[in-house]
Amino acid sequence: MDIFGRLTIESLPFYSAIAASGAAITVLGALSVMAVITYFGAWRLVLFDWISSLDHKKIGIMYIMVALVMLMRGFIDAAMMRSQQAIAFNNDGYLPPSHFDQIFSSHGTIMIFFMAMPFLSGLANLVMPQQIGSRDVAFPFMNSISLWLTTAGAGLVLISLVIGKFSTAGWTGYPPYSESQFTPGVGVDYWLWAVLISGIGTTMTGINFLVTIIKCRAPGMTMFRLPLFTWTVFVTAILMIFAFPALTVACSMLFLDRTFGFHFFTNAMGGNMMNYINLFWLWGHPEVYILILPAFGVFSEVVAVFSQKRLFGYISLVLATMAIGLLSFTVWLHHFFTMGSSARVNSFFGTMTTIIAVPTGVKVYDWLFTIFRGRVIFKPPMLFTLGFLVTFVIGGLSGVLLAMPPVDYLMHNTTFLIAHFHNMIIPGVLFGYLAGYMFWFPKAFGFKLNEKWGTWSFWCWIIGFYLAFMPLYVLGFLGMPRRMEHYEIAAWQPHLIIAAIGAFIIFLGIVCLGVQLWVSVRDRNQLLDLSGDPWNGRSLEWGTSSPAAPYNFAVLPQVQSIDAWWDMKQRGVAYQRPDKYEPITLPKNTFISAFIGGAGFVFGFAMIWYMWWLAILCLASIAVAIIIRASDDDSEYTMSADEVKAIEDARFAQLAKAPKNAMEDEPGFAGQPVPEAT
Amino acid sequence: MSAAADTMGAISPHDAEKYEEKEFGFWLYLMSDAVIFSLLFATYLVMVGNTAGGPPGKELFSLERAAGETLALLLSSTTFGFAAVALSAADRSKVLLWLCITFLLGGCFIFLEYSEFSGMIAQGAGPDRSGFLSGFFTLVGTHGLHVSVGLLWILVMIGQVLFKGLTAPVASRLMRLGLFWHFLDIIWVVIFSVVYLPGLL
Amino acid sequence: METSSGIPVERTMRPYIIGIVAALILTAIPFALVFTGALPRETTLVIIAAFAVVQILVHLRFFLHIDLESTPRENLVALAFACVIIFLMVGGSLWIMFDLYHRMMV
Amino acid sequence: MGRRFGAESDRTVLNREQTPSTRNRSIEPQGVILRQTLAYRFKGIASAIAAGLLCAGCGFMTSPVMEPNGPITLTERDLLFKGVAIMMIVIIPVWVMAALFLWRYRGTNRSARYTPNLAYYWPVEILVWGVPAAIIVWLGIHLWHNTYKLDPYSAIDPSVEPLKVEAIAQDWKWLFIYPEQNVAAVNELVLPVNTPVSIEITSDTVMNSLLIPALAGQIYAMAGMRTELHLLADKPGKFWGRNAQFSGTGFANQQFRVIADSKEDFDAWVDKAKQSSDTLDAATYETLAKPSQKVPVTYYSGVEPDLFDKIIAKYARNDAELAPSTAQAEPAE
Repeated sequence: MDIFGRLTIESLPFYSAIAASGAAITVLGALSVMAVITYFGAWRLVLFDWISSLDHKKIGIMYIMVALVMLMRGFIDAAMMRSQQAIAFNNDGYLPPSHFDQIFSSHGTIMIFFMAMPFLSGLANLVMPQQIGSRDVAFPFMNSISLWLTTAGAGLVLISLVIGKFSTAGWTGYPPYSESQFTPGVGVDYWLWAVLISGIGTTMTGINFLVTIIKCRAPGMTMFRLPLFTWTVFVTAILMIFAFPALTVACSMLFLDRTFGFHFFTNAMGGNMMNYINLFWLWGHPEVYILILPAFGVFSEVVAVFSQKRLFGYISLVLATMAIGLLSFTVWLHHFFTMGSSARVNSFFGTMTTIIAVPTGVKVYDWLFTIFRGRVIFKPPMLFTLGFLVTFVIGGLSGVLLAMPPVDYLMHNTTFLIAHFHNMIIPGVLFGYLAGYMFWFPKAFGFKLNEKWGTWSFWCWIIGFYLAFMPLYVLGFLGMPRRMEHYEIAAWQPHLIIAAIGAFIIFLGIVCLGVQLWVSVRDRNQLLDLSGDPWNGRSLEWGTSSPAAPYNFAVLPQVQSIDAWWDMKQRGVAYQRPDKYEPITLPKNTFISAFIGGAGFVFGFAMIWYMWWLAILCLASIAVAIIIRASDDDSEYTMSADEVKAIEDARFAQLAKAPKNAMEDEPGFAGQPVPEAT
Repeated sequence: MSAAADTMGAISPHDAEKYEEKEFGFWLYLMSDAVIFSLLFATYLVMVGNTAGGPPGKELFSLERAAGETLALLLSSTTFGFAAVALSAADRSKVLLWLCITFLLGGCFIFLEYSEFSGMIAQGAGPDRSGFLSGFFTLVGTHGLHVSVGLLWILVMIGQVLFKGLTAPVASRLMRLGLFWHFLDIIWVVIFSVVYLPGLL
Repeated sequence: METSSGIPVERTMRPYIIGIVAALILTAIPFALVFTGALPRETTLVIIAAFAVVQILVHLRFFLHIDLESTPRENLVALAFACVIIFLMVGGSLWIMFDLYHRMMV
Repeated sequence: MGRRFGAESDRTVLNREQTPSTRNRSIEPQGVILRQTLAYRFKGIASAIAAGLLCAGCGFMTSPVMEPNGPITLTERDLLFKGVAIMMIVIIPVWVMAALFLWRYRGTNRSARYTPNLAYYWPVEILVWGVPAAIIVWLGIHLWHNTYKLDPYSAIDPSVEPLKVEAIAQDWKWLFIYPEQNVAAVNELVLPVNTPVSIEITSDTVMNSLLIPALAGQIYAMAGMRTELHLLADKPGKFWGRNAQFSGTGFANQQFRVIADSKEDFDAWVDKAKQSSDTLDAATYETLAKPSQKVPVTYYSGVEPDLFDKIIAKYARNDAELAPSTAQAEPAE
């Protein structure tokens, strides 16, 4: 058997200028990152402090770095599609169909699997353990494996730019088109293995978060004193555990079809393509709730802190989140009303879909009533939340319309549907994560992000969104389908030109984000968060230092009410120092998890290119690594009491220099909680 | 405290909590695996009629071999139970004995399944012959794969018990292996009740 | 597996003996029905299904030691939720797929 | 912003009801700037939406969905408008409340009431759960009723014998067979006005979706399966239909012409098709089925009998489907 399988020199992207430049950018990007690390002589730091770290905070930060890199890559795909469609009236534009199809497939796959999923895993990793008063997640080693498997999946998508092509079957990969009969190349295999490998990582993340929230809460932190963000991560973890197996089953069957000639979804020989669509969306709908729920959690935290009020209707919000947790498994057929199900089946799933809109409606009103009688401070996280509140309801409207089968018959697969789910994902998911990014950035790095550029970024994002996607709603009425690289109907072009302008403004929004990061790192000494509580926060994560100590809390906090940190400030027990520190056991750093991730990447690459010997070698090495780790019983070290004391002393010295309250300079500031005992 | 606790030394509350978390985490993994198998069953039921001119289940399955496989897996589940009994009695040699017997029974199950698969493929009724056969091979094959991983895990545990003795981490891993092994036997009950018996009616 | 403290609590032979005997009986009867073909097809299928469910409960009770008192509460909740989700997924999938079969393949 | 605002003692105690503190006066210049930014902010959002919708208006009227040629799309469009109207009950209050609360309760407006611990008020809970639930019940009734009425499989007018058309999706073109008239056409669908049409659809390649926005909603075309679509053109006109489900490199070109005209013109068209020299027998069908794009409209005078069923039988799943003739002998379910 050829040692390189089906990998040949033709797999390199020299067939077109655009493909070659895409490959060049990817390779240069990777090399420049390595050059920067070498320039700063930071290889020891990167390898021994970050890549081998099992600290949930560092893993969270690395997840968000993956997400932001992939956001840029995914946006380049979007910009290419918008510009192609803007000029493609009666001409073929600058992208041939074979390339355009790769771009819309990689855009969808990257944005869902390698931008949104890592972003929410990163935020949850960074914040949730601190919010529940825990020292770490339940399974730090598995947490690191999840990170590196997700990174391996992202790596496969990026490598597909340089070696071979990516899938042209869309981010859903519907058969029979994605079968080897119609797409014989490596494209769909790249998509399959990127999704399968990162899917395994996500299932493990779900198990990790669920066990952490149930088993590792601080004393007194009952389930109904959890901050809302932790509740949404709790339900998201449940959805991850029970939904991702459906994706694993669907993709594994498609892999068996393509590679070993099975007949699950083929046209002939007894295949049933409809079963793939059923299995895919069995995962697909819970997946979109996995994406949106953590964003709802961020909005709940941000709205309460920047309205300087308790969150309104906490119980309603928790019940609504749990209701979505269950109902999200009962609606998946609304993704294929048009396949031909009977009226009884279509109307059942249509009705269930309208029912699931109720909890989300309740949440929007609860956030509005949190603003009611508050003192609103318009910081960038709050701006993103307000932009979300105003814009998301349009997406909710189009969602409920599409929930009605007869309307879906008309609007399915058109740009109306594209506008609907982008209306859910950009103002909903992405604004939520950007708000979380700017809200918890000080907690991760110790200094705040520049607010002027944050505000500019928000305005570019929201105006860009409206200009880019409102025309698409209109195009849906004009009957324009999705995934069209050229068209002959003149009435469509004006709207597509506006959409391209909107995409450019969104590009400016991304530039503002980059400038904001650059400016903030440059002026970090003016933006320092010395107290660990830069926003006069309410939940427990604001009780740790910024950046938080490896063990988060030297002494586990005794929680007595909801909004635990606000309550501790109110009771005057906020920054108390214990008389004696205890030694703390923490997980040791290890390279095994990074090795498993790397081996997963090479295994995926080998399976794609049918290098069977390499695939078997990788599997064996992963098995050996797991057995070695499973037999190693002393994977923890104990930080001595005086080491803890040294870290805490430094923290309290920094605290002494901090202003009474970081928000007191704000014009809208409504005062700090002061002990009632006076 | 049972005799087992003494040989493992005092369990600190931190460690006890950790093993509880590990067991609950493994239980959640089993739930997600149950979802995978349930969807494989649903796919099998959808595909069972799609023989595409190829041989249906009736011609391919053999009741005797299915009975043999069921017996092997059922007995191995029981012998693993006896290993757990020996573990709680902290009797190392008995634990090793029963683990080996469980391994042999599991191996016998895998051998029977391997011969069944190779027989069918030799007959030209491989997974690439029809949708029904793809569904059958994937469902029963995935279960077979899980049993093989379980056998490898048993070997690793035999090694750990030999070299480390019945320490708390080893005992905790044995407990999780027990969960996994019994779970696989439950899946096999559903497999013969959905695939073999209705197929041979 | 009541390992609330990480140490295996008492394990006796009794539950395993009861379990194996019950399981053997609950397996032998359906196999015999299929072997002899004594009963009509439909009743045999119903019996196979019923015995399978009973045997699963036997396995859960005697081999996995799942019972309402000693098993940690979250294990039970997770198991119940998994059953609901599997019912929704498998039941929904079969309903959809056979409805589609009658709509377009017959 | 280095200047400190208000003396230390000024700090009001939060948990007691907020008295209008002296802070307000000392930051007056700041308040003005803030009011301007707020005004600017709302102008920004308003201008973006207006720009989006304004230019939308010009293309709006010629859209097949807004100006349908058939009762099916008309009913589906009206259901959409009904849905929008119903949902406005929930959505307009969100915009109004958002604007109102942001303006009234902005941090610098000290005259507004400030109740930091307001976290539960049962009338709001009832309203917030009840009103959406009521709307959903109302929407659910509409949905249920219309889904049964607009089921693509249900005949528009059972008393009238519909015109039978068989649509076959191929790699990047559509083939329409008129079994009763024994003619076929590629990339052109001609329909008599005011006559119910029953289209049976299958695919000879990947999954496609037959969408004619002006006449009816879409339905998938899948190999080895037969789906149905019932529609009716109540006004003569020329419009387009296409495949809406991505099917490969030629997907963008998979558009066909739809002509609805009077009964006489339809018969004239059938006669014109009958004069065509080629007939659609198995061989010509095989060459036609090969991947091709932008295929010009071609007519076929004769069509091989049961060609549609033979195409489906190519992808038979089990013995029942293998021999189509025996399949028809079975009583239709």
